[in-house]
This record gives sequence, C-alpha cells and structure tokens, in this order.
Amino acid sequence: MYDTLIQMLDATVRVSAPLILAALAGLFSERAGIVDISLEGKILGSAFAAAAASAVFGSAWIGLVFGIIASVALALIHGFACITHRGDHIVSGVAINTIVAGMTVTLGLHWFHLGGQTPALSGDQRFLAITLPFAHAMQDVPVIGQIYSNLISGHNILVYLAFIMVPVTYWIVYKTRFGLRLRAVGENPHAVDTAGISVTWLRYRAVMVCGVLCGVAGAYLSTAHNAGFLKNMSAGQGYMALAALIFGKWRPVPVMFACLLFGFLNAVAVRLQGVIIPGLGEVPVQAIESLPYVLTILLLAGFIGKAVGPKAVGRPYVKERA
Amino acid sequence: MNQAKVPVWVNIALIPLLNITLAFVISGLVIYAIGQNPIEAAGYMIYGAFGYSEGIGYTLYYATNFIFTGLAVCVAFKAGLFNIGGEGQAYIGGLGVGLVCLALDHTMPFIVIAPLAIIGAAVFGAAWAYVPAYLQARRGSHIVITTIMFNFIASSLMVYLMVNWLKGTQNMSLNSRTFEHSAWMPYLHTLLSPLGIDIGDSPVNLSFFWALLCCFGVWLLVWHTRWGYQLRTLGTNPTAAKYAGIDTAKVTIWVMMVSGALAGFVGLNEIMGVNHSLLLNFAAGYGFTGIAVALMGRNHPIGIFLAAILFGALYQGGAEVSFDMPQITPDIVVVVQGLVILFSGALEHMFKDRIEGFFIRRAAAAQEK
Amino acid sequence: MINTTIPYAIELRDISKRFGAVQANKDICLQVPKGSIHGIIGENGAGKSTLMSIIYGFYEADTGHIEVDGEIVNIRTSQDAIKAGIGMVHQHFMLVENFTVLENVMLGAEGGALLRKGVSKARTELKRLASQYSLDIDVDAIVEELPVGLQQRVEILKALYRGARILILDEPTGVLTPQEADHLFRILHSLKEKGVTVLLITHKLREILASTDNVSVMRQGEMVAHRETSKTNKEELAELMVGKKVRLTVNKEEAEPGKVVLSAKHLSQFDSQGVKRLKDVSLELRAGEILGIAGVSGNGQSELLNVLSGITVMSEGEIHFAGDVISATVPKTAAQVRDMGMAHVPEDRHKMGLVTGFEAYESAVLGYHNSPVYNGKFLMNRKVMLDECSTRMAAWDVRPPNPYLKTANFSGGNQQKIVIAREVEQNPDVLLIGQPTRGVDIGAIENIHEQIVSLRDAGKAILLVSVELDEIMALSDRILVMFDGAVVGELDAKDANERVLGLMMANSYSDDPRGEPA
Amino acid sequence: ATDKPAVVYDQAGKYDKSFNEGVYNGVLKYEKDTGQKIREFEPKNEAQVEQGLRRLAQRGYSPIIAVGYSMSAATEKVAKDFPNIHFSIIDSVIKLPNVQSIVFKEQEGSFLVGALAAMKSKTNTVGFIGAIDVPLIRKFSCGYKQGVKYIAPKDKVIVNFVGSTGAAFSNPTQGSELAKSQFSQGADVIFAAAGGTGIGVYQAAADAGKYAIGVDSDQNYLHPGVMLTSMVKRVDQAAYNVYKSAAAGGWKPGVVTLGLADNGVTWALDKYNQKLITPEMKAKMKAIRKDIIDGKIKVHDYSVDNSCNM
Ligand SMILES: Nc1ncnc2c1ncn2[C@@H]1O[C@H](COP(=O)(O)OP(=O)(O)OP(=O)(O)O)[C@@H](O)[C@H]1O
Ligand SMILES: Nc1ncnc2c1ncn2[C@@H]1O[C@H](COP(=O)(O)OP(=O)(O)OP(=O)(O)O)[C@@H](O)[C@H]1O
Ligand SMILES: [Mg+2]
Ligand SMILES: [Mg+2]
Repeated sequence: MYDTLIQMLDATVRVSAPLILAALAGLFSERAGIVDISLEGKILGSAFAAAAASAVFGSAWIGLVFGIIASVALALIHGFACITHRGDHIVSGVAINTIVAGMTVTLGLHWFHLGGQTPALSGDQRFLAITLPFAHAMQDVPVIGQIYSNLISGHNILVYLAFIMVPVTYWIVYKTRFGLRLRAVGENPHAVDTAGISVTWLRYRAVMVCGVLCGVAGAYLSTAHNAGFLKNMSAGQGYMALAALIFGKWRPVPVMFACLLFGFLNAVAVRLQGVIIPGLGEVPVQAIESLPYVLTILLLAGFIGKAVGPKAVGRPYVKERA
Repeated sequence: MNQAKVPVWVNIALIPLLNITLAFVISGLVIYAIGQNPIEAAGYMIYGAFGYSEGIGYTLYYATNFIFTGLAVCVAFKAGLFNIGGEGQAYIGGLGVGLVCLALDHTMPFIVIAPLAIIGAAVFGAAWAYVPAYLQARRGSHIVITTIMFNFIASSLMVYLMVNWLKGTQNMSLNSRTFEHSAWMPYLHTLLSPLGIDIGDSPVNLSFFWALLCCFGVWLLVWHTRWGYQLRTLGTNPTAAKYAGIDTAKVTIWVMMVSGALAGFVGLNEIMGVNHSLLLNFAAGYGFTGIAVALMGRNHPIGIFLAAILFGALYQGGAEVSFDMPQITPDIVVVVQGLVILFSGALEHMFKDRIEGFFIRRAAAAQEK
Repeated sequence: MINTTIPYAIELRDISKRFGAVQANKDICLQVPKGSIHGIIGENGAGKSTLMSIIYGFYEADTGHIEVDGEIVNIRTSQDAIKAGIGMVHQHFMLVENFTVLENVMLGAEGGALLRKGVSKARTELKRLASQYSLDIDVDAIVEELPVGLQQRVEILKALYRGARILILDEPTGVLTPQEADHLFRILHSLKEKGVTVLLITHKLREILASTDNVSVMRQGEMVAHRETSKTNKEELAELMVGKKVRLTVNKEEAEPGKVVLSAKHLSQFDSQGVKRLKDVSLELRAGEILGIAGVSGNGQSELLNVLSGITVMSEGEIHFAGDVISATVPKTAAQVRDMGMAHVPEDRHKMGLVTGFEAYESAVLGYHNSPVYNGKFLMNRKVMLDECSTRMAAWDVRPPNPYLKTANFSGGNQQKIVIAREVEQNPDVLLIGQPTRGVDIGAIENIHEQIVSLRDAGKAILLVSVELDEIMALSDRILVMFDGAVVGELDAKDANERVLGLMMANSYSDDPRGEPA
Repeated sequence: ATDKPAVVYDQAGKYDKSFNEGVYNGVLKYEKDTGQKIREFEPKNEAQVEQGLRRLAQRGYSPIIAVGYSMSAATEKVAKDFPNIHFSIIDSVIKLPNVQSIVFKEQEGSFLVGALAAMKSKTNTVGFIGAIDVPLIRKFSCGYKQGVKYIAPKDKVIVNFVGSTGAAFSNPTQGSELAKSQFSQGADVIFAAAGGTGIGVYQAAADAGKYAIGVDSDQNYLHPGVMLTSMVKRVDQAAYNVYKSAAAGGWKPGVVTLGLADNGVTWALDKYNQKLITPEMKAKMKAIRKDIIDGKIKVHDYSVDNSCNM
C-alpha cells in the first residue's frame, strides 16, 4: 500500500513537471496581461526542436537550447500579434497552435523522413534520471527512506528544475522590480505607462520568459520523459496547464499544487483501471479516464471559489481609455 | 467616429485581402522551402475550393460546421463568456441527433424526424453546456476550465456509449447501424437533380440552410431582442447589467445553453447529413476552429459566415492540394490554415491602422481645404 | 503681465494634437511661472485632459514644443516627463488597485532590481513627505480598499516621490468632500511654497478663484483667454468658458412636501467580506421634496442607493414603497423596483449607468429594455428607441445629438445627460440620484439642476446623494448626513451651511455649541 | 479493369509506426518491384475519407485499398456508387460485389505473443496497453490473455487503455506512464497495441530493463534486447497481394481472412530479439502455432460475440 502510494506520487511528479513549467510560463504571460492559449503550441514546438537538435548534435543540452529558442520565437510571434499589433490574444494563440501542429510534422518529414518523428534518442541525447547522494543507502530507512530514494531521488534534472522554478517564480513575481511591474501591467497597464515604464517592452519580456519556460517543458517531453518527438505529443498538456493556472488563481505555489493534483489524479486513474467495485462490477475504463476531469470540476465547484484573473488580461493596451 | 471617414470597401475588402495575401505569401515560402511549387499548389487549392460545383459543395459542407461552432462561440462571447467547449457540445449534440434517428428511422418519415433531430441536437448540446454554465453562474467555477474538462469527458462518454450500447453488430467498425433513408438529411445534389441541376456529388446538405437560418436567428436574437440586449449588456458591463436588474446568473446559463445548442447542430450536418450513422470523432476539431472563426468574423453572423466559408475553402482546397500534389502533405495544409488565422485574425491591425490612418488623414485634409 | 526675464516653469508653444478627425488641441500656447498655481478651465471636451497628457508624455503632440525652465525638452514618453520633473495626477487614477500604497508609489521608481532595499527607502521617504505636507496614509493598505480621497493622496505621493517640481492635477476635486478638497488645496499651497509649480484643471470656479494665481480658459481645443485670478470673477470665467452668459445659482421655490412615498426602516448591509457598510439607516422620502444625502464618499451612500434601488439585497431592515414591503426575506430585484416607479441615476456612469460599448440609443434604454414601449412581440423596436433617443438628445442638449454614436465617444457631461434624461423621462415617483454633476461643466450643471428641481415641483420624491456640498445645499429641502454607514444628522436646508455640514460629515459636530469639534 | 492502383490511409497517417505504415511498406515494396506508382491519399477528417475514395474512383483508380475499420462506412457508400471500381478494405467486412474485405485473425497472433510473454515473465505478471477501449483492440487483448493463460493459467494480466480521443494513438507520455504503473505492479512484459503511444511504452521498458512487445509491423529493431517480439500483422503483404493479384487480373471480391496459417499474422523473430528467445521457447512457440493452425487450440475471437469469455 505504502509502496503503491510512493509509486503514484512518483508518477505524479513525472507527469506534473511539464505542467508546472508550462503553467508557470502561462503565469508570467497572463500576469503581464497576455492570455496564452498557445502554451500547447510552444510545448509542441519546443519538443520538436529539442528532439531534432538533440538527435543531430547528440546532446540533450543542445536540444534544450534549441527547444527554448523555438519556443521563444513562437512567444515573440504571439507578442508581435498581441502587443505590437493589438491582435486578439486567443486568435493568435489558436493560430500558433495550428501552425506548430502542422509545421513540426512538415519539418520532421522533410529532415528525418521518419513520418514526422525524430529519430529515437538515447544516452546523452536524453536527460536521464539522477540518483541523489545516499539514495541507495537510505533505501531501507523506514518511511523517509522510501520517500527520499524513490520519490525525491531518481528524476531527471528538468524535473528538479521545474520544482525549483516554483520558489524562483514566487521570488521573481513578488520580490523583484520586474515582478512588481509584471503584476502591475496585467492589472492596469495605464498605471505602468504613466509611471514611465514601457508597457510594450515589459510585456515582451514577460512573453519571452513564458517562452523559455515552455521551451523547457517541451524539451522535457521529448528528451527526458520520452525519447524522441512524435506528432501532437503534447496531447493537450498546454490546455491542462492553462486550467491549472486558473485553478491556482495565477499564483505560483497554488498553481504548482493544481498541477500536482492533475498529475496525481492521472496517476490514480491509471491505477484504478480495471478495478472491480463490489456490487457494481468492473467500472468502465472510460469512467476512470474521466475521473480526473470530474474531480477537478467538483473541487473547483466545491472549494476554490471564484477565480479572478489579472484585470487587464486579454485586453490590448491602447493609450486612450476605453 | 473614426470609422466614418474610412470608405467601407477599405475595411471589408482591401484590408482582409491584404491580410490573406500575406498569409498566402508566407505559406508559399514554406511550400517553396520544402521544394514544391507554391503557385501550382495555390492553383489546386483555389480550384479545389471554388473551381467546380462539387468542390464548392465540399467547401459549403465544411463551412456549415464552422458556422455552427463559430456562432456558438460568438453568442457566448457576446455575453462575456469564453466557451472553449464547442468541441464536446458538438460531439454530444451529434449523439442527440443519432439517438433520435436510431429511434425513429424505421417508423417515422423525414418530416417528423428532421425537427426532432434538430431538437435532439439542441437539447443534448445545451445540456452539455448547462453544467459548466451552472457552475460558472452559481459557483464561480471558471468556464474555461470546466469546458476544457467537459470536452475530455464527452470523448470518454461517447466511446463508452458507442462500444457498449450503440455499436452496430455487423463488424469491427465503431459505427452505429446506418440509418434508414427517412433519417437522412437530403443532399443538395439530390434535391436539385430533379430540377435538372447537376452540382456533383458533394456532402453539402440541407443543414447548410439551417446554418444560414441560425446566422439570421443569432443576429436577431443577439441584436434585436431584449434577451440579446441583456446578454450584450452582461458581456460589456456586468455592473451595468446588475444595475439594469438583469438576472446575470440566469442569462449566463441560458446563453451557454444556446451556445451549446448551436455547437450541437454540427451533429446534424455530420451525423444526419453525411455519415448517416453515429460514430466517433466526427467533431474533429470543428469546435476549436470555431473560436478562430468567431473571432475572425468579429463576432458577427455575417463575419462568421464569411470566415466559415474561408475555413471551408481551406479545408476543401487543402484536401485537393494534397490529393493532386502528394508531397504537399495534410500537415502543410494545416500550416497554411494557421498562417491564415494568424495574419487575417491576430494580425488584422497590422495594415488596418496604417491604411485607416491614411484615409482619415486624407479625409481630414480634404475637409480643411 | 508676466515678467519675461524669469524662465517659466513650463511653457507650451503651438501645441496641436489631432485624434482622427477631431482636433483636440490647436496651436496652444501657455506660460506657467515657477512656483505658481495655474488653473485651466473649459467645457467638457475642450481639450484640457489631452493637453495635460501631452505635457506628461502620455500622448505625443503633432506639432509644437514644450520648454521646462526655459529649455526645450523632448517629451515623448512619461519617462521623459518624469525626468523633466513633471508629475501628474490623472482624472481617472492610474493606480494598480490590488497593490498596496507602497507598491503603487514604488512602481517605476523601485530603486534597484530587488524590491527589498527600495522598500525601506520608500517607507522613510513617504514618512518624510507625509509629515512635510500632511499627506498621512497607511502605506500598507490595499489601494482599492481606500476611499477615493486617499487614493488621490497616493497619486500625489507618487508624483512627489519621483521628485516632481511641476505637478499636474486633472479634475482632482471631483470626488472629494469640501474638507478633503480644502486639505488638498492646503497641500498644494505648501507645495507652492516649496517652489513646486501646480497646473490645476477643474470645473469648479470657486476653487479656481480661491486657490490659483493665474487661470487659462480653453474652448473647443483652443486657448481662448488668460487671466490673473485676482483680476477676474466667476461670471467672466463662466462666460469665457461657455461662450455665453451662465446663471450660477439654482432658482427654486419653497418645497411643498406631500405624503411619504418611500420609507426605509433600519436598513443594514454587509459586504462580501462581512463588513457592515450600512448601519441601521432609516429615512422617509416625501413627494415633492428633495432629500439630500451629504457625506464623504465611501460612508455608505453607495450601499444605500444600491439597497434602495434593489441592486443589492439588504441584510436587515425593510423598505416600504408603492404599497409593498421589501425586505431581506422578500427582496425585489432592480427591475421590479424600477417597475414600481423608482428611477435611479447611479453614482458612477461608466461602471453602472451606461454600457460604453453600446450605441447611444441602446444605452438610453438600459434598465427599461423590457418595457413594452421598446418591444414588439419578439423583437425590440429600434425605430421607437432611435426616435425617442433623438428627441431626448435634442431636449437635453446632448452633443453631438447622434443616437448612433458609441456611448464611449461622448464626453462625461454628455454621457451624464443621457443617463439623467433616461431616468427622469420615465416620470418616476421616486428618483434616486447619485453625484449628478460629477465632472460635468458648468453649462451642463445648470441644465441638470433645473431639471431636478422641476421634477420635484411636479410632485416627485427625490433622493440626492452628492459629495458636493454646494450642490446639496442648493438643491435639497432636507439634508441627511451619513458617516461610517449610519445617518449621523438631519438638517433642514435652511439651517445648513458648509461648516456645519462639513463637521457633521466628519462626525465631529455636536449640538452643544461649546463642544464644537469633538 | 485498367490497373491504376491507389490507397487511402486512415487518419493516423501512413507514418503511424504500425498499422498504416505496414500498408505503406507494402506499397513501397510493390512500387520498387514493379516500378509502378501507387496513388496515395491521407485524409485529415471523416469527410475527406469519403472524398478521397470518391475522387480516386472518379478518376478510375482501381483497385483502391481502404486502410482500417474506420473507413468502412465511407467505402461502402462509394463502392455502391462505383460498381466498376474494385475496393479492398482492411480490417472490416463489406458485402458488396466489388469489395474485397481483408480481415486478420489478430487473436491468433496475440495468442502467440501472449504465450511468449508468459514464458518470459519471471514475475508471473504481464501487461497489455491498448489505445482506446474499442472492439478491435479488445480482440488483441482477448487473444493475448488466452495465450498467457495457456502457458500459465495463474498469471496475472494487467490491462490498461490510454484514452478516448484520437490522441490516444500518439501519446507516448501517457504510454510510458501506463507502462511504469504496470511495471510497478509487477509486470515485466508489456504488449502495446496503441500505435505511436507504443513508443512510450517501449521506451519505458527500455529504461526499466523490462520487456515489451510491438504490434502490427515488426518493431523489434526499435529497442534490441528490450523488444521481446512483435505481433506482426502482415498488412504489407496483404496490400502487396491486392495490387499483385489485380495486376494479374486475379482480384476477387469477398472476405479474405488471414491468420497464422496464411502467415497473415505471426510473431517476429529476427536478429534483434534472437538473444531473448531460448531454443525451448522457440520450440514451444512452434508447437503452439501448429496447434492453432491445426485447430487443436481454439482461440476465441472477441468480435464473434463481443465478449472474452474463454
Ligand atoms: N483618445 C482619444 N481618441 C480620440 N479623440 C479623443 C481622444 N481623447 C480626446 N479626444 C478628443 O479630444 C477632445 C478633447 O478631449 P479632452 O479629454 O482633452 O477634453 P477635456 O477638456 O479634458 O474634457 P473634460 O472636461 O470632459 O475632461 C474631445 O472632444 C475628443 O473629441
Ligand atoms: N476612444 C475615444 N474615441 C473618440 N473620442 C473619445 C474617445 N475617448 C474619449 N473621447 C472623447 O474625449 C472627450 C472627453 O472624454 P472624457 O471621457 O475624457 O470626458 P470626461 O468628462 O473627462 O469624463 P468623466 O467626466 O467621466 O471623467 C469626449 O468628447 C469623447 O468624445
Ligand atoms: Mg478631461
Ligand atoms: Mg471630465
């Protein structure tokens, strides 16, 4: 039982890591007032670029760099549309998601002739699990031994990065000048502008940070959690990250917990498949699959209350007031 | 005030044309980059979408779906709600249509089935939107999250129902049995051929006219009824809505249900119009694309109709290109679609501000003289 | 008139600015001596705010240039303006509402990449400013929880914190009580003594005459006159502004109160945080009288209006109106209350009274959209709505009289006329009216006041909420004063004067003549 | 009819690493062998399936191979409209005079790999991961279970499905999570019938040092030493044969059922997994195969009664 729990939590950590990265990415963007439905596209684009570069150059780190570059480039397109040209944030996001979905496969086919996939990655082309010091030694210590050696140790570096990014994000958002301005520009860009700060440049920086984090999330998918790129492999994670962002009310720590919750519910659903409930017989697998979504909705309706986003989110900044 | 000085044709023709052109130029570069001839591709694309009656039929058939989902997004958006759940609502709406057809096709004529199927689509689509709407209105649950979740749940529900209850017996295929002809939405070509008009075999069917009717209906409903007045007030200024004594929760719920019903009509076109049986995955992203359609159409039925035709043409033209130029894979067509959304949707202001500014300045200069 | 050898604190030369087809500013020249308070007046839409926004670098002028201390400065962004020592308090506050005072003040002047160092510096500096100019404030309070008067104080602190030597205030007193306004002017004077130059936009000629050294008048985008304040008077300024003679007092007969049409008993209201905002308020409103509610804004007046009009449900108490009893257990919606014959001009036209995205004729039926007059069997009758709107626009002198124009594109004064016309023309038994002339120029004020009085004379009951004591005193027949959610005093209009009311509003008045300030 | 061969893949596309790709390989081989170009079409949605078939038929292509059960409704419709065109549909049965239906006895192949899994398993627990819980996949899992039980009646078979949307076929992340979950429950061999999702399953097996079984095409090469075998469904052969027989004028309508006997399904043994298979295992497999072909072992077909009661 305890073992199972540890394993489920372990799975939770693995599945949540990219969600956390992407949700924090969304946090930077939306705190600055830019709605980002293109998290999905950025993850996918970065997953492709990272896997492709890693396959070509033989290093996961180079892959990561390329993943980030690709994702930031997409973020800049989003910024160009939403910030510079006051375009609709959602339309821009849908556009980016669509372009990436097609472009990754097109380029993949063109470059690798593997039906849009990248070659399978191995060895240095991937981020492999890291065993933390004393993990083996601790193995047999009751309770915490398991937690340390099986749950905390044995993940790849990007997982640790994802979790470290939570306090880092908190610190940036609440303790730095950039964070103060970031929060301000999503609430009232006019106030930022009249304070002598460029709204445009500030928002661009925010979407670039968003791009970097999505880049890491994408690289995680294709070079850490998996070993190569497969078309549409982001499989809706960007949308789940967005949901987690709203769930966590645009605050770093609650957002992390929302991601962990999604990850955990997923792990639970995986375990529950095929379970036979006395009296009811086997629960249909589809019911189990929906469980995470249903539970999320119930939690949302029961406890979370109203989620109010940054006031100016989604609204293009025009100097004259509306 | 500004708009008054800009000739109408600039806004409705020149600027959209420039945007689309730019989208196609960039698409051309992409196609060129992978070693194909963009001019040839464009030729196939345009010919495929508009060049002959059957192609036009396909364009209209796709457009039908986009009109429904676009209107669904639009109605909710006008009330300040972002209905990202069109996909699931369309799916479940189709279930409603399918159930009506399966239940009645042996016993009832088309005249009876058609209105019941419309009601079925509307009721099921609306029901699927009701829960998120209720939770938003009464519990403050964010509608974006709940509708995303409901999309997933709809897929699971449909697989469950199809596999365990609705699957036809004949083979592995996950279709229900094929409906009797009484439950087929007539194709336009079958309707027109007795009149001696041959428009080729395309799936465009009566649902297209229902979509047009819905455009008109939405226009009336949103802009010309007090209910529409209330929802627009809610969408633009919720405080004013309270002041005006509008029951915002009630309006929210009803708006979402209308939105869900509209999305549900996709089922009419797909299930009753084309597939003639209940099956999986027929919603195929129409719900999501509806978001782009609605926003590109400026959330107005006429705009949505035009945007839907554009997307219908992209789908159909795209299929034709990959048919005739196999190196142009469907994925490239997806890229082209994305670029069109980007340039004529998200970057619509890129030329607009400059061009409008030019005309305003010219008008002002003329005035001064 | 002014010694030309001393450089001006700020000098504008031939500033022009065009928005699309609108020439908002045309060849504006202005000279403001150092260390003076300079007033700028003009009708709604005259171009005052635009001009100030240009000085502050928020808009860029099409032509012309700006000199500060005799030197041409190139102000293209607010940052340039701040560097040139210019600070601005905007008409609509530029505050991040869910930030603390401290965070708002620091925004843009954080003093380093990390906040920590800047925070302690800002605290000391704010303390110093607070004592120097008596600008006391709790720096850790969340801005949206502060009353407007204090929010404005934050704006001033923001400017001073950045070392502004030229301070622009755009309609600063629109939302203040007389005491708060007095306090503001005291602050402005002490700023002036420290050598700060103040540019002040206001619609209140009284304030111009009392506090400024010079005054400039704008009309339709142009500077039409400059005067030394000591050498002009209300009447002249009003005429310069509007271009015609303006009557500045309200003519009204003695009231003839009839029977009680509305009585509220022990109304209380808790907000969503559970704070009691309205405390046991009882009042009676008679036909043919204007009952004024005086009070510093944020003392329960808004809650009172909302409860009376059915927008929010009271937590305790009941209202007797039109033969019905409305209570927490038997509430009535705003729509029902309206049907029973109550009209309501809300305090905030942008947030409540109008839908700025609608065309004017649509905003003109807000709240009455269900009325059979505007509705056919299924559809709304646009023709009726348009015709009626045009008629009303003509009757109320709404400019431009175009029912198709977007509501947002009317100036504040004209928007207000649309709202008041809508409510008054319903011929209600009871009219609740909040801040009827906030931000409205004097020409329009005259019109609005006349309408309110004539409605009373027609036997209607009017509840007037205003923070303008002049307005309360000029219009009311009876005055209630609210403080901290409760009614703290009632006066006959004849007994009211500014001092008494002001003290009651601060809850420091006692009937005992010796114990004056409590 | 004139010989203008064509193929319409299903929506997973011809590079799905399993089923469609199998057909694609057959197409490639035929093109290479004969030098004749085969017209291919990849639809993006339901409507384009029918559109593609119809367009090919109009232009006189014949025979046209329709790949996958999801195309049966469309194929039936188009085939009725073009009685002179020959259609071959894979994985579905359509009773029309111009349609050839090619179905496979997946249960037999699955039985074989199930038996092998049971022989290899040291934990007496094996896993199955399917993309979506639909009858075709159940046919795989049912055969697999029978194979396992045949060798080791007490062995546990853990069955998981990926999801209910099309993404279930291309979600390696979820595939790897499901695999890890099964490993942690004791499984040491997993058979994945889940298209591209399988890639995640195999990777997880490689990372965990366990075994996986590929599907449709021979996937042993993906992870030598990890891939225990693949349940090969010779769609490539089937497609090749359709074109070849058509070229020779021997194309015939009706149902073609391909099982172990016809080498339509089989288990893959090649240089990549040689080392994993002991001679005894190999011999046993041979025997089982023979018994199935001879009818000594009856493998229950899920699709007969929509149940897996063995
Ligand atoms: N952002 C804008 N876009 C277009 N036109 C504008 C804009 N701002 C102002 N204008 C135009 O400039 C004119 C001057 O507006 P401004 O806001 O400066 O008036 P004001 O004198 O401040 O009025 P008020 O007394 O109501 O505050 C207006 O009549 C309007 O037509
Ligand atoms: N976006 C805009 N486009 C065109 N004109 C505008 C716009 N915004 C404001 N204006 C114009 O600016 C002028 C002043 O408007 P503004 O809202 O500043 O009035 P105001 O009296 O200052 O409002 P308030 O009293 O509510 O503060 C109006 O004449 C209006 O027509
Ligand atoms: Mg102004
Ligand atoms: Mg004003």
